[in-house]
Amino acid sequence: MIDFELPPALKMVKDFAHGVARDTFRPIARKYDEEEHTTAEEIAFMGPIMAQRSSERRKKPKKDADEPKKPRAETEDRIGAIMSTVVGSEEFSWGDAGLLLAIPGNGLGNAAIAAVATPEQEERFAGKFAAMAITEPGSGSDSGSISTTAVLDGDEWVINGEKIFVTDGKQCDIVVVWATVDKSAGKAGIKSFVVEKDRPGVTVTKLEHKMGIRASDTASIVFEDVRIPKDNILGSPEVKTKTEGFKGVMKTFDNTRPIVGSMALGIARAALEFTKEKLEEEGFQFRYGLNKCRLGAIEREVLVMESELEAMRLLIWRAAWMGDNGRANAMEASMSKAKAGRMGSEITRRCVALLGPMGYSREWLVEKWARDCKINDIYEGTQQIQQLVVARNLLGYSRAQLK
Amino acid sequence: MIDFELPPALKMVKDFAHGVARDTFRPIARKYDEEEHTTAEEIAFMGPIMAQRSSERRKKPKKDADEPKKPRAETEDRIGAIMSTVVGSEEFSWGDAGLLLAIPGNGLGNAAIAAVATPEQEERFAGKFAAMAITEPGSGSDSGSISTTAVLDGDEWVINGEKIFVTDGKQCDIVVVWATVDKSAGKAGIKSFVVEKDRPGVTVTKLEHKMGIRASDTASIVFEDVRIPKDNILGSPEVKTKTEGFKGVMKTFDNTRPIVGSMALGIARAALEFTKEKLEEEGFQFRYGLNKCRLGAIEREVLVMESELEAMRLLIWRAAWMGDNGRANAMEASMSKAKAGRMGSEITRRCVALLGPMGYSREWLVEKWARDCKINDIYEGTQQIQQLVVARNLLGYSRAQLK
Amino acid sequence: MISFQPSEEQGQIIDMVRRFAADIVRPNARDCEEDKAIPDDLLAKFWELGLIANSIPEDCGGYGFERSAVTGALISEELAYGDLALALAMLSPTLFAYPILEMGTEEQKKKYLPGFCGETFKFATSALMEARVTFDPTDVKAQARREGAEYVLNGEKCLVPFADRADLFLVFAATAPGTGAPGIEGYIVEKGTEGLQVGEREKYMGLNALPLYRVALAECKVPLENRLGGPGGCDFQRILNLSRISWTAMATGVCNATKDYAANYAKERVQFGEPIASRQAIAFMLADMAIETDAMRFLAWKAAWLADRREDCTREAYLAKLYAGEYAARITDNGVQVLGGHGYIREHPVELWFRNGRGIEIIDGLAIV
Amino acid sequence: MISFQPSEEQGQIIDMVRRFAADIVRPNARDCEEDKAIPDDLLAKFWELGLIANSIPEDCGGYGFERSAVTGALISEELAYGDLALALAMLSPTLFAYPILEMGTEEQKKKYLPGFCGETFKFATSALMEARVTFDPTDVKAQARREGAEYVLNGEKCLVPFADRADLFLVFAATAPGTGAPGIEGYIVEKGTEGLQVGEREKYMGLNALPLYRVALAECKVPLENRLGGPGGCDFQRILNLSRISWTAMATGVCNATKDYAANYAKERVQFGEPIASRQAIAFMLADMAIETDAMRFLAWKAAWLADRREDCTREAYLAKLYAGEYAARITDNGVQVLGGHGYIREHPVELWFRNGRGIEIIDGLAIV
Repeated sequence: MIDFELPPALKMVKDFAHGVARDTFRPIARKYDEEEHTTAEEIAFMGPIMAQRSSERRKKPKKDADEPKKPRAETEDRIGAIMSTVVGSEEFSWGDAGLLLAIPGNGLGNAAIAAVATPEQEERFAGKFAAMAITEPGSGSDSGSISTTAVLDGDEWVINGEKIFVTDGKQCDIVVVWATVDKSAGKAGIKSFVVEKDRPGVTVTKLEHKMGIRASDTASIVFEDVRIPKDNILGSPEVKTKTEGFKGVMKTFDNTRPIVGSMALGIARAALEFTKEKLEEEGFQFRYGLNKCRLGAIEREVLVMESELEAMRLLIWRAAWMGDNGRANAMEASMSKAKAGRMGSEITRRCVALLGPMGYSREWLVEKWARDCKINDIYEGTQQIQQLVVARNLLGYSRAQLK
Repeated sequence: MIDFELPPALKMVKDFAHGVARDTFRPIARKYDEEEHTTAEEIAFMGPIMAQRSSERRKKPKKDADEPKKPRAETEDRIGAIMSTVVGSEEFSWGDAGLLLAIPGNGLGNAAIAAVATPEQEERFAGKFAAMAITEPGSGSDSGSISTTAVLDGDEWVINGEKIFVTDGKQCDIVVVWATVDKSAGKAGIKSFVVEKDRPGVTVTKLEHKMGIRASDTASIVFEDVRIPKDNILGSPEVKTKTEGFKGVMKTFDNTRPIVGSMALGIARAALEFTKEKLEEEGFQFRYGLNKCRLGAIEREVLVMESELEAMRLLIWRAAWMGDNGRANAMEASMSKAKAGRMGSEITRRCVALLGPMGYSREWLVEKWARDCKINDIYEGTQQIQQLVVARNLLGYSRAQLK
Repeated sequence: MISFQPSEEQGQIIDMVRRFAADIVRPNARDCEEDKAIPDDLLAKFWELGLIANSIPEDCGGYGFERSAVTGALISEELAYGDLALALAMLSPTLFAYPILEMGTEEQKKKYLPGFCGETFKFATSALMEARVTFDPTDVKAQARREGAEYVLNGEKCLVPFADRADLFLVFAATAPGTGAPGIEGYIVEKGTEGLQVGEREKYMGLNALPLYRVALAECKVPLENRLGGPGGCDFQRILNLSRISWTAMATGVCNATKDYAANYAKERVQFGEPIASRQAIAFMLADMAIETDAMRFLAWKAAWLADRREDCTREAYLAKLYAGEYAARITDNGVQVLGGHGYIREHPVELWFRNGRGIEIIDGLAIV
Repeated sequence: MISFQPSEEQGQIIDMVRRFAADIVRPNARDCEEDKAIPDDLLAKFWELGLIANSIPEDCGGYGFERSAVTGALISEELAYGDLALALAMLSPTLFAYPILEMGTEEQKKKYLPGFCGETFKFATSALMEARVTFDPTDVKAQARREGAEYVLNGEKCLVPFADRADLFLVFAATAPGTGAPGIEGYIVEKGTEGLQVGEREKYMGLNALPLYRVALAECKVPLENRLGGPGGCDFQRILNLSRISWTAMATGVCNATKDYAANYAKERVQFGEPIASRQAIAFMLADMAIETDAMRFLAWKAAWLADRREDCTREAYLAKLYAGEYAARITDNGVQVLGGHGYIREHPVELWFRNGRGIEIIDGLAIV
């Protein structure tokens, strides 16, 4: 039944995350924005909490994503890991999105491992901070064109290549690396591998100076004849004729895209709440229900943004709910990120302008939120990539039919 | 020198057009919207005036469009036919765009003839109301794919094919028909021909029921073995290896697109002026210079629309000024139409909403202007076609490089 | 427990209304628009679905299922997917029946609701809007004053559906101007009451199938018991909220129809050797349509869900309609754009949806869940 | 006679400034931003162009060419094409010099203008903005009261460029609050005047190369003759208009730079086997950037042209800046978007232009034509 009430367990997640965001993240947000590439010791305590969470989650029986879709009326709604994560991420990002990304054990690599690892792998990599390495200097949106290689040599894979834009690449313990086992097989040859950072041949070559989310590092990593155990591969090593392997890898995105959306949501909400607060201090009101003839210019602007925030959240929740209930949600995940990425940028920029010189000043956090939020329209697939995914699904088009 | 003053001759054009728009067009605008497919006798007097105008223009020495571009400082500014037309069209459209299109002798075909006809042809077709027939049931934006044929048989061309969306197709005397003389030559084979409506084999098969500009008819015309004199072809009959012939035909658009833009401008200006007037009657003010904190919601909306109107006009004027001064202006013509087509729709729709139930009512003309204006974002190349032209020019890309 | 899944019962209703919209509503929409009239047999076919009687208690002659704003939103969307004007016409009896059902006194329910459970379409309506530029539904100029055992109504209303045929009118008027929503009450005016003057049929940009009238109230007297909710009055803000939810849901239907139609057209229309849907400019326009349509739907659901819980949803219903008004205008504009010249011709429904879509931001009332 | 063609002389100035922006401004922009400082030799190189002395009459030591707002807009755009912060820094002496030139008394001109015709960069500035959410330049809170032979200034200013090094300040204050533009006058305050307190350097989202300071005025006394324009005062609205024209022109430069950079990148960046510029989503974004940038430029020209004719251009300058603020934010956002992840990194200038672009809507003053 259509319902928008957070169940008690999720309320707890939300309250906990909000508390951390308010009491821990916000007070140090500016500091780590100014001191890029410094590890925030203040949030180290979150590592064990995150580890315990995911270990608890592991103990619960897992629903097989491939089980046949049940007819509508029979489906029992369940609230799972994705909904819990989007609710938490919104709150954490309300505090500081850069710090959220820097929470030990909360990397995108962890999400990838959680999504496709075997129980043995899950156990082995439990408690590790896992980054995700996909992008290469020559391949951005075109993940299928990567050139990092993995060659099986006896009982070990040998990894060679260069990855850029690795979020938490400096801070992490392990890296989930996308590499091809058979360049001639195209996308079908792409697999993901868990590489421990301390293996010989792994070098962090560069830390990016970024516009925002500066509390989290973004690294370039070179892999030079890095040898890892054979069973560090995630999923099957077999290269299938079609692109199933790659699709499996891409499937991670169906879960991470609503999460990125929720980060945009959390940042935009922070900006809008703060802006309203400051404007209310100046005597402005925000009234619901009036014809626009009777509204002030900025009152109306704020109301429109509130409606957009609600829209963002509902699209994100829908995608998360589908994912948790084992429904194919590639399209809906992209819809939520397309909307949230774009509107997050828009809302934060408008908030900067609404607060005038103070909005532009680094005395307040609004200008930072505008910088932080922009990344959500870019990483994990740009706005344009999300639109492609949505349009292809909508039209029933293949990649060849809609490039 | 950068200058925005209308020279006296253009002020006269403007004042004349505005007078006709106010005194003749506006009072009958609703009538011919309701009575679609009725010829507006009230504007018949405009025919001879238009004919005289273009005959006067013919007498003036023509500047050759192909003469080499002079260096910047040497160029002498001239105000020519295009600027005069865009200034006039804005005013006429302020009165009623449908009636403007229905002015005898003011068809797009007339513009095409004026652009490329020989002096002999100009003389022969002087005073005729010329429509333009390009689109076919299977070809909209893709003008290069038309299938109407022209075959030379002795001293005559034989035309066969079906054209749709012929503006003024019912009311006109002659039709400028795009047809191919050599299907295998692709675009290079496309030429335009002047077909007199009373030739045997010309049949108006259908009049469209349209959303707006209902004072002007839009017809389907079938050409069945229609024979016309050999010298009714516009331009050279030779099929060149490249697409020069087609480019010549397309060049007409460089002149007509700013004109379509000016029609959107005139309609949008009518809507905005009317809306301001009505809101002022209700006690609303529109003040220039205040921070948005101090503005009302609809006050700000109106100011933003005013800035857009100014932007539309300046882009149109620039394209017209370039055309009159013999500069290549395909990109700028498309820029002006892309902007005006889109913003015209946007402004008129907002005006409807600003006036509440009265804006939506057929008692006032605002709802009609919103219907009328939309066509300007579609005909003479849709928004998307304009964007393609702009982007290709900007990037230096061919049609193959940017589809 | 968060869920985006309609209940089994709602699923059945959706399926039924969807079929009805596809088989009956859509095929007749253009003719009704051009004829500026809806044949009675269409209304009768809708009546056979029993959707309104469903929500009316058994002791008032109905089937006694619980009325739900969420279910109402689902029905509104599916009907409007067929056609907005017909959806408004078919649901118009609820303009009178639902406020009575929710807020009427026992006497009012007993007296009026059985009329909505009969075999034939019941013409009943409400009058909220007024023909002025700055009209705001919480600031109506129509006034009601008490005079002895009667209320005396004065004012001018517009956009009153079926005023020519309605037996019952629910007229909204203020006891004093400028008191906002709390000062506005509903008054039941029966056909033929002195001072109730049905004026000319109105002409709008769209919605021409729906007969909309001006209605004047000139010293129109009704007994005290004709005030909606009796001495306690009604919760006008809630009526407005329920109306905004319905409008948002209907906007969703219009937008969804536009998206589907434009997407199918774009896949079939070949230009430059390929379907236009294979061009990013067109494909991304369609993607945006899908995104905004879904968002609009969920905003309606969220507000409706709050309304069903009897929580205040003034903010949510207002924001939903704000969103719907803006995006419905954009989406129906893009529907025409995708079809190009063909979209501008009255042959394709996008032309009609463009005109209908522009009413959504402007109009309040005219529908209720 | 309508023309979009700069004069021959303007063409030469454009060429010169364009070369300067390409050779000197752009290559140093990122370093200045990161170092939060502009080396004096850059300012010196700008000074050698003689652009400011050009406009100053010969009897005040300048070259005596006519000052024109149109020419000023052309210069503003070309410099900002190089970098906005450096453009603002280099042109900052005009914040003081141009109002004196236009509205100063003969004594003020004779006293102050020769200082702008020397061999070295003249540090002079103006103080208009104030650090509040609702700041409006026609509603400044800083006040001036007359006390005998002096004006006494009180208030707090922000965004004062080079306040640390400026010899001369033009401070805008109201004689009474709430009197709008007509009640605001400019006061010349020399460095070292008692009560003129240069506060902390400010930190903003962008424009970090430009040293911006808080400046407080605490019972700061200046002689009567230090009021801009003397007893008649100044035309503050015109100063504001000239500032808005300059901002719009500078926004045009930033947008044009973004468009060019993004277009070149898009042609070189290959994804899925083709340059991303060959995709409509990217190509059309670039087309829109070009359209809006050109529109912005012409809005600046139109207002400047009116200003040069001494016609009231309050409306045109306001609308131009309104347009520039909105579209500069959108275009610089899209500049980052075209570059994707690379646009988010401080290596590419679009990252900087994104941050600078967000100041345009907010800031008034800080530049003048």
